[in-house]
Amino acid sequence: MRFLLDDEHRDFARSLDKMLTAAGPAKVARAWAAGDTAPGRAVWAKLAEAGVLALAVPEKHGGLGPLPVELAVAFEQLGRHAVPGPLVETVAAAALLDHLGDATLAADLLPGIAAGTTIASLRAPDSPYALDADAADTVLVTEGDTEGDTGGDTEGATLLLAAGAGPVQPSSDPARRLARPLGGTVLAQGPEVTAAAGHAAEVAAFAVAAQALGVGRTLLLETVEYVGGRTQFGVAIGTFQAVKHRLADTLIALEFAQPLVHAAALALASGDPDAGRAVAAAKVAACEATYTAARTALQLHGAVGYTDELDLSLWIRKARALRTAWGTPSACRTRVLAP
Amino acid sequence: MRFLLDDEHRDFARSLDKMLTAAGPAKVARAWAAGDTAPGRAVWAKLAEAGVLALAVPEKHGGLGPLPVELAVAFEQLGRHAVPGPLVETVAAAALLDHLGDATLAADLLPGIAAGTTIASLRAPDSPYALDADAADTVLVTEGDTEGDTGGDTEGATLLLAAGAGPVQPSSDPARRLARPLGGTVLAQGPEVTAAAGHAAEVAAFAVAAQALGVGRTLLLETVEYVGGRTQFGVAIGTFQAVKHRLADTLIALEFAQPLVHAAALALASGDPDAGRAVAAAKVAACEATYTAARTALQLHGAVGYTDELDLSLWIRKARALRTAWGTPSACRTRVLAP
Amino acid sequence: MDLDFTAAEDAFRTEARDWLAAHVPSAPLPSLETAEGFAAHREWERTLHADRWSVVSWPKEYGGRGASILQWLIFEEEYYAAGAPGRVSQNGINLLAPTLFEHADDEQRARVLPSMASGEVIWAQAWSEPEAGSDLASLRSTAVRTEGGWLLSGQKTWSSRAAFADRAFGLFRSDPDADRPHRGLTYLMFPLDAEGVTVRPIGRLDGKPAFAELFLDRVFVPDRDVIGEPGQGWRVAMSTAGNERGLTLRSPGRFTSAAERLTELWRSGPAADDTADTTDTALRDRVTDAVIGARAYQLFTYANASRIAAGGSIGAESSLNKVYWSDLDIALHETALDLLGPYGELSDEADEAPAHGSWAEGYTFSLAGPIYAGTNEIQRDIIAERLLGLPKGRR
Amino acid sequence: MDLDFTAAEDAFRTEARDWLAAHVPSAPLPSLETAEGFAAHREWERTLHADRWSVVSWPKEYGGRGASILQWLIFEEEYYAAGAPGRVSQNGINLLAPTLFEHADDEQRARVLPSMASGEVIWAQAWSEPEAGSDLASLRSTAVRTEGGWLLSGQKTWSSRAAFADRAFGLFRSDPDADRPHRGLTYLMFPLDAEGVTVRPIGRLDGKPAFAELFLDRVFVPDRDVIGEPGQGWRVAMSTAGNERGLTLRSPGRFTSAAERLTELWRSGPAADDTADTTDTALRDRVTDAVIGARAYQLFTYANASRIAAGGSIGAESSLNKVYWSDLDIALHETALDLLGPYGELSDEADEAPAHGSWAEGYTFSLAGPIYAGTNEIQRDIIAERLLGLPKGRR
Repeated sequence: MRFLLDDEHRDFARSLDKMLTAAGPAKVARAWAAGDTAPGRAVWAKLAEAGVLALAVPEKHGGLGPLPVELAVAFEQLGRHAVPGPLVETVAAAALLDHLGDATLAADLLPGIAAGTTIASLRAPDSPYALDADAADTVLVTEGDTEGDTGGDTEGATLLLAAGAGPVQPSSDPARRLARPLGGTVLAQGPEVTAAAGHAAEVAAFAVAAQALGVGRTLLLETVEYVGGRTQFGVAIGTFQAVKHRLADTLIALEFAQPLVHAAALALASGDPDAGRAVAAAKVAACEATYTAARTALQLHGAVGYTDELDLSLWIRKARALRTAWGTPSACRTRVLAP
Repeated sequence: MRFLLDDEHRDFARSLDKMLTAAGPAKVARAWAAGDTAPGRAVWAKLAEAGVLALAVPEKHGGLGPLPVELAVAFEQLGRHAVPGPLVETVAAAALLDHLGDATLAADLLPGIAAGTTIASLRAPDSPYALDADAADTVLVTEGDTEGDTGGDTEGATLLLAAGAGPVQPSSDPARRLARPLGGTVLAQGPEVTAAAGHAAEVAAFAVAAQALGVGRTLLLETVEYVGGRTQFGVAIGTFQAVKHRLADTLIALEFAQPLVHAAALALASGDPDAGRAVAAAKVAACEATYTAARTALQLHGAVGYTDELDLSLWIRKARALRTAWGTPSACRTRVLAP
Repeated sequence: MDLDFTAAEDAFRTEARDWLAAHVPSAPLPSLETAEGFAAHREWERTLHADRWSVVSWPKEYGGRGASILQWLIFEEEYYAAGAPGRVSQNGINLLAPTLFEHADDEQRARVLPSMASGEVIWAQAWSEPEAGSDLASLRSTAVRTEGGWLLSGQKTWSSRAAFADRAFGLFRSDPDADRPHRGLTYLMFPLDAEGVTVRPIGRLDGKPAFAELFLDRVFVPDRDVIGEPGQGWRVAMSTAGNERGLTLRSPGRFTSAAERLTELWRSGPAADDTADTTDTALRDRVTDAVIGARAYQLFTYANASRIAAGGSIGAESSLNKVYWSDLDIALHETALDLLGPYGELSDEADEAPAHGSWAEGYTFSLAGPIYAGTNEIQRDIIAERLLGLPKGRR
Repeated sequence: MDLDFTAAEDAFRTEARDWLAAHVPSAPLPSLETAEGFAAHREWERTLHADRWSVVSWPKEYGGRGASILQWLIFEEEYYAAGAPGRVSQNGINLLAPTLFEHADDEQRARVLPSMASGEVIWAQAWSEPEAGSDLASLRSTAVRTEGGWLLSGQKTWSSRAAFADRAFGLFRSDPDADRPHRGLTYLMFPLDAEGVTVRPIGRLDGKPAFAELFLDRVFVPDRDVIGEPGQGWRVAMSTAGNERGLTLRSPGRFTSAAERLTELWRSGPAADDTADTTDTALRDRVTDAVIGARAYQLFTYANASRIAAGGSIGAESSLNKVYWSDLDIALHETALDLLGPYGELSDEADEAPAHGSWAEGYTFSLAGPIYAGTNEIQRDIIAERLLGLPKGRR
């Protein structure tokens, strides 16, 4: 056993970090929020170049994957830099198409996803909305029995290609644009769609967990830096024990969520039938830790943290949205102890 | 509206406080725990003299009550001083007999309760044990439908006088001695027993809430005193912000539970049909606040708080036991929002 | 000891309820943190004022009803239960007016209070400065003596409502040589449209300009707009600070009404195409705790009101209130968002946001609670030191 | 990156599991905090030792198996899963032995370690003093030079296991004139039955004498029982302190096994005459959080073990462990007591206590977690200052 990231993983993380830092992610996210997706698409292209989007696509369709550990590394960086766009959904769509086993469909859509030329969105089973459906090139929807754990005696689910999206419903995270997919043509139907949808939901929840961890890391780092500089009553507020302990608790929560995310990656990589449980545990731990980090960041920044002018607000608001995306805390906890 | 204790209430509290302080309550509780109930019975007699036991008994049976506000005042003092014995159960038994309306039974048992010559116990509907059943003169048990809210089409419950008690099962609070009531003769049967048992359980839960608040107050006061004197790293540990904030949170929890207990008293006094809800809210708030106070007291006293030599351990351990006695937090919360 | 209202109080409640039923707009007004919503809310203040409901606890001569504390609590309960609009005048009514009643002279009261009651003049507070958040004593903005008044210079920030308000009030350093930092401050009122004032709106978390930075460059304020004695501003302001933390800013009606709406949400589910999962007792317990918490806050306030009516007063106890309601408010709204499931992510501006976005906007609003009016960290220090008597430390 | 065990590790696991299945007593031993239980647990140590299971990670020459960290973790997982008895030797094995391996000479190791491994000598720790709890640098007990050794005087307290143990180890002030309080301390081992030693057992919350006060009056200790250099005791002890907080004292197997028993309790209900309320999702969520927490702790430890195996080391990170496992342990046992309903009130000595009182005793034990080995308040200070780099303050 060597339950540590390898050197190549760390190099990959560093190169993504460098690339995304250079891209000025806060500006990209603000543009995306305002409906200007061009800077976001440029980042998307760079991510594709770095191989991020190929990680969920098998080699025979132009990808490198599926490589869940590498996905965890990448999505943590995407969270650290608050990169906008339906990244989770695109990766989940790829997982769905790969798992479905319909060669024509896969050949149609997967190469574009791997190359970064197809931005996809996918509606989560528990939501009426598909993330950034207005900006996506391909919007997929599953309907019917999408839970994936009801056994064989079912008609199964239907996979649809949406004809478009309804008006954008702004999220409390401005860089997330929600919309109802419209109409659609049937792409596939049957129990295999149920299974593929279930697998896609697991991959999505897993990617959200990794992304959330990255969001939490940035929130913690920025807050530690802030309290070291901000003075009140003549001293840096970082010397107050109440401030220290709150930040210590935030670090603890993130540090112990991290290995759950890595273990979920390994479970997905090995096709472990209990992967869903591992993903659910990682999702709830990572998202709760990150929400704690957001509350801490907000409280310790004080009023300045409560403004949208501070770029940190992008991370604060994303923490809340990710907490419920692709599995509420309650749904995840239910999954962990499900028989 | 004057939602404040009257001067007479405060005088009553002060005189009980004085009397119980003089009785050396920790010694009494330790003797009770060791099976020596004589000092406890002596305190019981003094409480009767002060009118405490008459508060639950109507005038026609030698009592002064029922007077729930005065009961709240008295039980808060009983908790402050960790007085041992089935005080809650005796008051609940009185409420049951009063509510039942069986004149013979009431005339048989209530005058002795009011006078302090009859120590009673009563088994809670959700427990196999009756508190201090081995030390009680009269042990009552209800069986069958004791929930009190199932409407009229029921055979109702049975009220039994137990023939004795099984071997004492020590509680984690050593001053509480639990035992299964043995056998018994039927005293009454029918829907009116159901109603009386339901009322008794409300009164018991209410008395526990008031008692818990008193336990919590002592825990907080003793801990504040301790951290003001104990030094580490060259300063009183009460100057550490982490210590201050934990104690501040404890005070907040107790201060906001207090008016819920008083409101529950008023609801019981006026025969409000929603009294059960008010009692449940008070019980959960008071008991959770007090359990928080116990955890705080233990942590801030450090190792010395973890010893049974320190009298404070009597309060620390009682806080845990009261939390589940006569209604777990979960049961109370269910009751608050029940249709 | 009782919780009984008098017949007169019941009648007052009925009158308030009936008036509100007849006048509260059937569709919610636009957010008061927008230009359009600000104007609509100002108009609502005028409507309230026309029937003497804008400042019920004030003396009749200033537009009030001379209501007792208990009547004020009753009015607030009815106000929130009716789903009436937020109060755009609240900075003036809750923060400035109590100071005027305690420290101003008759001329000032007669001049300032009526237009505040009618909504004609909306007030913004100007407490904080970039380097002085919770540590108000370190204020740097100055008031320099000039003929017939003072010249104000410096920068204020987190000035709530200032993006659209008419006037503001705050503390300025009038004696830079005072021996201690909280001496030598003067409490002044000033117009936001005066020469030398620049207002830069600041967006809060959801982008709405709920507050502003004020840049002041030798802004003239006449002597008549000083409240209390020059140099005594700290003492004058403290009565206002207590008010902000304590009774008036967060009336219990706000939370009991929100807890009732939360219970309703839990029973009915978030949207027409969804159903509530009332078998989730974990969520149910959080709803219950909000209900219990709101009731506890209401009862605690009744007890305080009784204490005041009996001649007592509320001091550092207001810090208990502040921490309690701000934590309760967040828990309550977090629970609501969790009950809303995927709809809980929607911004309050989304067409499909449940309850016209009120849970989303209420959540954003609640997050500021533990920060403003003295952070909850400061409040816990105050509770520990002043109520529990723990020794002061360097924190 | 992987979570795979080698065939050799799997074989080691199987061997441990089989041995435990054959040897773990079918009925639990009496509490090790009683005289009877102490003797029974000492006997169990002898049984473990006979087949080299008492100190698997030690070199073979001292009675171990030279097991890797990962093998040790595997053994611990199997040990707790088998419901094997608590380790009465743990103070010696976890706290003293690592210090001996790092700082003692060969003679000391050869003399001390074998009898520790066999349970022949049970060790108590003697860190704290009445005025020095978390603030170890303020120790006052003295070691005064005498011919051929030292004379120990003073008072130690919270000495766990000392009521029944044979020997103890701790720090003593050998140079009262040292320039800083944590200098001038010496690390010594001493017998508890020596002349001049008085042991006064102290009952913990449940009354059991889990620790003792030690009164020392000129207790002679020969030079050979000094570990490391005289005056260097603080530095010598710190390696032990890290161990206590970190990897060894609370092995993940303890929590994964407890979480499994908790899940079983939740599924099956507390007693034969009762049934579990598996529809209470609030309780279910707490069970789930314990399961997730135990798994996270296990994985975090695997990562640390991998780091160490790769040549890294664990420093202030052990404070993360300490806070996490101690909070987890309390939450886990509180949940168990709540699942037990009315049976949750029973003392572990009650005949009718579920699971032979193990939940009740485990709860009492868990409450000490945030206090000993450096309170969690201190640990959070360490995390903030050493891991996050926040400025030191006066706290």
